[in-house]
Amino acid sequence: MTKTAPGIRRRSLLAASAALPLAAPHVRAQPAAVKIGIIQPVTGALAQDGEHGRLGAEIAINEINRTGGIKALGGAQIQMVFGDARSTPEGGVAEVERMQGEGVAAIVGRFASPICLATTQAASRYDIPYIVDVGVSDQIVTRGLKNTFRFAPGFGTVTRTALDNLVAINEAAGKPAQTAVIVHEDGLFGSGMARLLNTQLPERGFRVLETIAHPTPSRDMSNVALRIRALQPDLIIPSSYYGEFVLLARTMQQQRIRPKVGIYAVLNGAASNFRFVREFPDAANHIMDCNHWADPRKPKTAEVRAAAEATGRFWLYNIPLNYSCVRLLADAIERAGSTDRVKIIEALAASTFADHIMPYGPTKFENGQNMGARPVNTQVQGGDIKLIFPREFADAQPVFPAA
Amino acid sequence: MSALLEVERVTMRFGGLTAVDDASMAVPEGAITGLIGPNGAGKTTLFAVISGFLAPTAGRVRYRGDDITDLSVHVRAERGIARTFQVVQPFAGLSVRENIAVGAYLRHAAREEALAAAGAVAERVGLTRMLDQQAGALTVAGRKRLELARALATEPTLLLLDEVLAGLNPSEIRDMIPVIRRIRDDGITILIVEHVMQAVMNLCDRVHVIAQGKLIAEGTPAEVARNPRVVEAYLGHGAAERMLRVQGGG
Amino acid sequence: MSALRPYAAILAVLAVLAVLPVVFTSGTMQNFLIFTLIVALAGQGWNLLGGYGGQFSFGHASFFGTGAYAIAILQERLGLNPWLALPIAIGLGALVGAVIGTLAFRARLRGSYFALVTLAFAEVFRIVANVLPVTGGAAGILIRLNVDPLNFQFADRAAFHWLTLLFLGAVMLLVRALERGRFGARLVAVRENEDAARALGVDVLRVKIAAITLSGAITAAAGCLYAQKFLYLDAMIAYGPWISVEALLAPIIGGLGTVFGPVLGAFVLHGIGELTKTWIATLTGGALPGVDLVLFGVLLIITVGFAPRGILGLLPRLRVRAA
Amino acid sequence: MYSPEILLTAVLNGLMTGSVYALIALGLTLVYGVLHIINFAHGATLTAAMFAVYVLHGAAGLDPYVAMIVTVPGLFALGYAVQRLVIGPASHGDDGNILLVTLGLAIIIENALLAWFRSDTRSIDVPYGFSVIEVGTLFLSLPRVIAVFGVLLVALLLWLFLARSTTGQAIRAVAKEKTGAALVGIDVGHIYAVTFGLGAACLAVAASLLMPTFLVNPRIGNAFVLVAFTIVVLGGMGSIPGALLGGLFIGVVESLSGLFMGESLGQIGIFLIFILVLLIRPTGLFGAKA
Repeated sequence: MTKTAPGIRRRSLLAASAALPLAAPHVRAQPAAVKIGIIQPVTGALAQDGEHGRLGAEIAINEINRTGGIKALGGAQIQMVFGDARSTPEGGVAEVERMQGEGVAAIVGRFASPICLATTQAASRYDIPYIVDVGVSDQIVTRGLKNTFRFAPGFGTVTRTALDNLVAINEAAGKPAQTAVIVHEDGLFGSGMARLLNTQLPERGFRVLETIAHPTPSRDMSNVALRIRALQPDLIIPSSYYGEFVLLARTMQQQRIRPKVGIYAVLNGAASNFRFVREFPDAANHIMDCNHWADPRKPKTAEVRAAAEATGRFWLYNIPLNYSCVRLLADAIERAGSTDRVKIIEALAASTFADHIMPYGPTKFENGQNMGARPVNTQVQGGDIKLIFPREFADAQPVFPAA
Repeated sequence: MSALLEVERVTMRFGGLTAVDDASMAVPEGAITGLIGPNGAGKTTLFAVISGFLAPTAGRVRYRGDDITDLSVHVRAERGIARTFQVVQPFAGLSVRENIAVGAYLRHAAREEALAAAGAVAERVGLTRMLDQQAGALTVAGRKRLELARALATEPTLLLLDEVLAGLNPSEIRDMIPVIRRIRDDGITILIVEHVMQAVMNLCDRVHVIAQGKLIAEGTPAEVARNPRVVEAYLGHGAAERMLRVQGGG
Repeated sequence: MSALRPYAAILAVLAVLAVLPVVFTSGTMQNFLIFTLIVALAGQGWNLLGGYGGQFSFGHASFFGTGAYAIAILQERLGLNPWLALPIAIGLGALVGAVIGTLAFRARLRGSYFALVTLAFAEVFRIVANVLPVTGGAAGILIRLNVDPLNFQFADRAAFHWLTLLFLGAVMLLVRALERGRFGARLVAVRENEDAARALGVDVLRVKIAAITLSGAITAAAGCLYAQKFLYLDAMIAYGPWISVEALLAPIIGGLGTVFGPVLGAFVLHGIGELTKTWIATLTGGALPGVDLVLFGVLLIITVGFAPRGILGLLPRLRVRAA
Repeated sequence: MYSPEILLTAVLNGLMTGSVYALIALGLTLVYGVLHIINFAHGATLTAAMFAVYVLHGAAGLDPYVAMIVTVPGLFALGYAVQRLVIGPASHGDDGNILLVTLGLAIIIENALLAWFRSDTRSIDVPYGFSVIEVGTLFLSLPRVIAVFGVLLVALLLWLFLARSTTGQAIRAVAKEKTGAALVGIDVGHIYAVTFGLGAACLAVAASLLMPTFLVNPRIGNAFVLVAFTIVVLGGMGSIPGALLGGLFIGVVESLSGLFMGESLGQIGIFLIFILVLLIRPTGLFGAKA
């Protein structure tokens, strides 16, 4: 690897630097646009996330271009090169190749599924800086790929925080919850989460009555509901994608099954999703989630949310996350003062960017992971999604027990 | 003449229907033996048992004295028993030469040898000119010859022919008969199931008659043709008497 | 020289395919070529059983996935060098083929029943691979990036192209040799008429099991190459229906039961597929998922209905050369 | 391990799911019984029917049950046309060809839906979607109880149609003896297409019965198609009572194995049953021998 990589780099950089002046010979007054690759899943099970991720990136790019572009490059505009993070490795790799062909300076992408591991590896062959908005697998930053950065908190961090927060909320309410049933989808995300929960819940004094796996997509949640009914847990901790969780919530509502204390989700596909809240307000009410969420106190948040909702879309966490990622990248390009990929990677690694809209504090990357990143707790309350914990960000009080 | 093939008390039942009932017969080496009978008499079933496509409900089949009842079809072919099909079964997608070669490969593993053998067999049955045609494009008569050629290519000791003349017109039958005779003359024992009577009379050294699942007569073609039970089986009840009366009267 | 003549056309096609990465140097194009060659190789495996043997499998993913998972697991979990893991993985593919073949053919499953049972086997593999820890379960298995020819990873894509082509070429030559020998003749006889073949001394069961075993090995090799090229597997990729469909489409569209069919089919399908996707993307300004597959489905029906010999059958001159 | 009440609920759930499976299998087995073909596009056709219900609900505000007025004739016509214009001409009556042609149709339908609707999972929300009927301490989902009766009604109508109507008699004649039927003047091509249309119409009903409680995405048919094949093989290819019994059986098996083994691994049970039945007793468990 060490022998061959520099060769590739030199060749690809030559190609990139040769292509840029050629691309814009007539606009001498204007500096060449900086191309940024945005890879999101806009087809497949995660298309909803992907579309909203793209929207977030677009809002950021528009804002940067409106306010003078990349100043260090003479006000260069940012140009988006969009790619679909397809559901096959060869599809993902093909998008990276296309991005390489287009000469992008960096890629911001959703880590849609473990398949993207192949995508980031492909990007690393060209030293393309790759900022991952979220990524459920911690493998993504443990492979020693220098080009890969994850802005959002990792899987382990989210789970740990979720449980710490749960303990705090539970204690504040006088410890009504002692037992839990874990419901998870049997893919990478749900299974990994269930494993972590199973080791960490007992450490924090909760008894796991049972762990119930289900496939995605699921056709029927009756059995899951029945088992929950038999077990009568205080808490249900679901880790499922949108469709299955909605089905479960509605089936439970139908079978009049309610956990004694509430539903406490971790990184759930639906619990922090306004679509669910709007479409099924009864089933959704009082469901808690520990998830990515924008910092409601930052003035910029409302601005971005307004811009997003003006397009007729729901306010999903993907929007602020990707908005922030693109802003982070633009900041790194400013500081690198160049579209040289290696310089951008160095700038990202040293980045202390604070002007994002997540509740994180300034960025600080260690082995590609943003160490300040953390999730927060939300709860559906009266048709809205409120931030309930930690207290310093909260805009509402938790309803706990929810029953 | 010793018997190359012996059928010992073979019975074949399908559910409640007895297609072959306690049939015994022998096929002497070096001769052409006929198995005849009216439609539905059970000759096709008996033929299937002999060739190994059906396992009999009871009874044994011996070949060169060995019990072969439980041997599968392809093992019988290796032992030297070949058969043709009444409804011709060419490998339609292959040329005539390749069709015959499939049989020839049984004794010749190498391509060149098998193809050469196929050519030689084709000559024996008069298919030389069609060697490179697609088998699917042959006429009915051509296909019948191809059936024969493929079976011959396995270099059998015993050749089982299933209505190899059925469906041919009289002139085609006239052309085919010497071909079959020549095969016998080359030392291959033949058992032929047939209902074209003219052919049986011409070809066979001995004939067995089956009716309603039972073997009812055996002898030279001339003997069998005179047997009242045979006449009756073919022409219906009372036919033999009427025939005798006519003969007596004339 | 004359002994080489039946192979000359194959060598010529291989030579053309070998030049491609020199002509087309873009990464996208080279990846496309490699992917297409892998599909063609999987198609060769399917074609041996389905094209020559007439046994239509809807579950070649069983072999593809076994090859892919085996090489990945041996390399990542047991630390075996991938070059050593390769023959083992191919062997396992053959074994899976032999087992499925023995079960299905002993039970005399033919036609639709055989197709369905192979599909069901592939689904069972997929579900099991999705929960077993050794396959990484739903997380899949990642082959670490470590560019070194000794590690089956090449800095230059052309090298991988040629390696894949080497496999494809070897299989094409093998298939041609089989086609011209006893096994090929018997296999085709079984396809055309089992009873007649049996009567001619062909052990039909053995021929079919041999064919599915070899078919499994070839398709497993395609799986190995896929795993090494894209370095990531999960149950849906390895055992999913997509590869079962790809493996049967290429030979059927190209020309069933011919050496060149799977190669031609793979290139035509994926060539048209890519062009359509690009065309739709420029037309509508966005990708339209699945349009290439809609086209594949249409081509499949047209081929089955009106060109049973595939594209090769429509090119009379080539057919004579290939015969 | 579970209380009898929960087991009973699981069995009832299984029977309710199984009844819809039975209906899907009914269409498949009917086509097999008459045309002797395995329609691989059955699952994709169901998906198309479900999307039709989804669109009619979303665009025209039609209740899923009311939508049958449109979808049942629509799918009948579609099935009729597809058999007449595509499967018949393209397959030349060859078993392998039919399988490939219907596979091609499945690929086309599934991916056309993917191109149109993208791969999002969708569901529709009807006011009674989560209504229940209380039976003692059990809460039975109203739409699923309706589904059971719907399936029984369709089975009864189908039986009456086959037994009493002229067309039904012609269908039975063709199923028994194609050549003979043709000789007495039955238009076999027409009867084939009618049967295929009936098979598709069964799917339209199934789609309407499913949608109030179910979700749809372009690949959802795959989940059903192997289940339906399993039922048809289990019940005996071409046997209508076999399909009904097999559907209920598979529904209960799935429900109980889901309860005990978990939903993920529970699926494997169906495939194993399928493989075993094919390997050991291809004539089916309940089916009369051919």
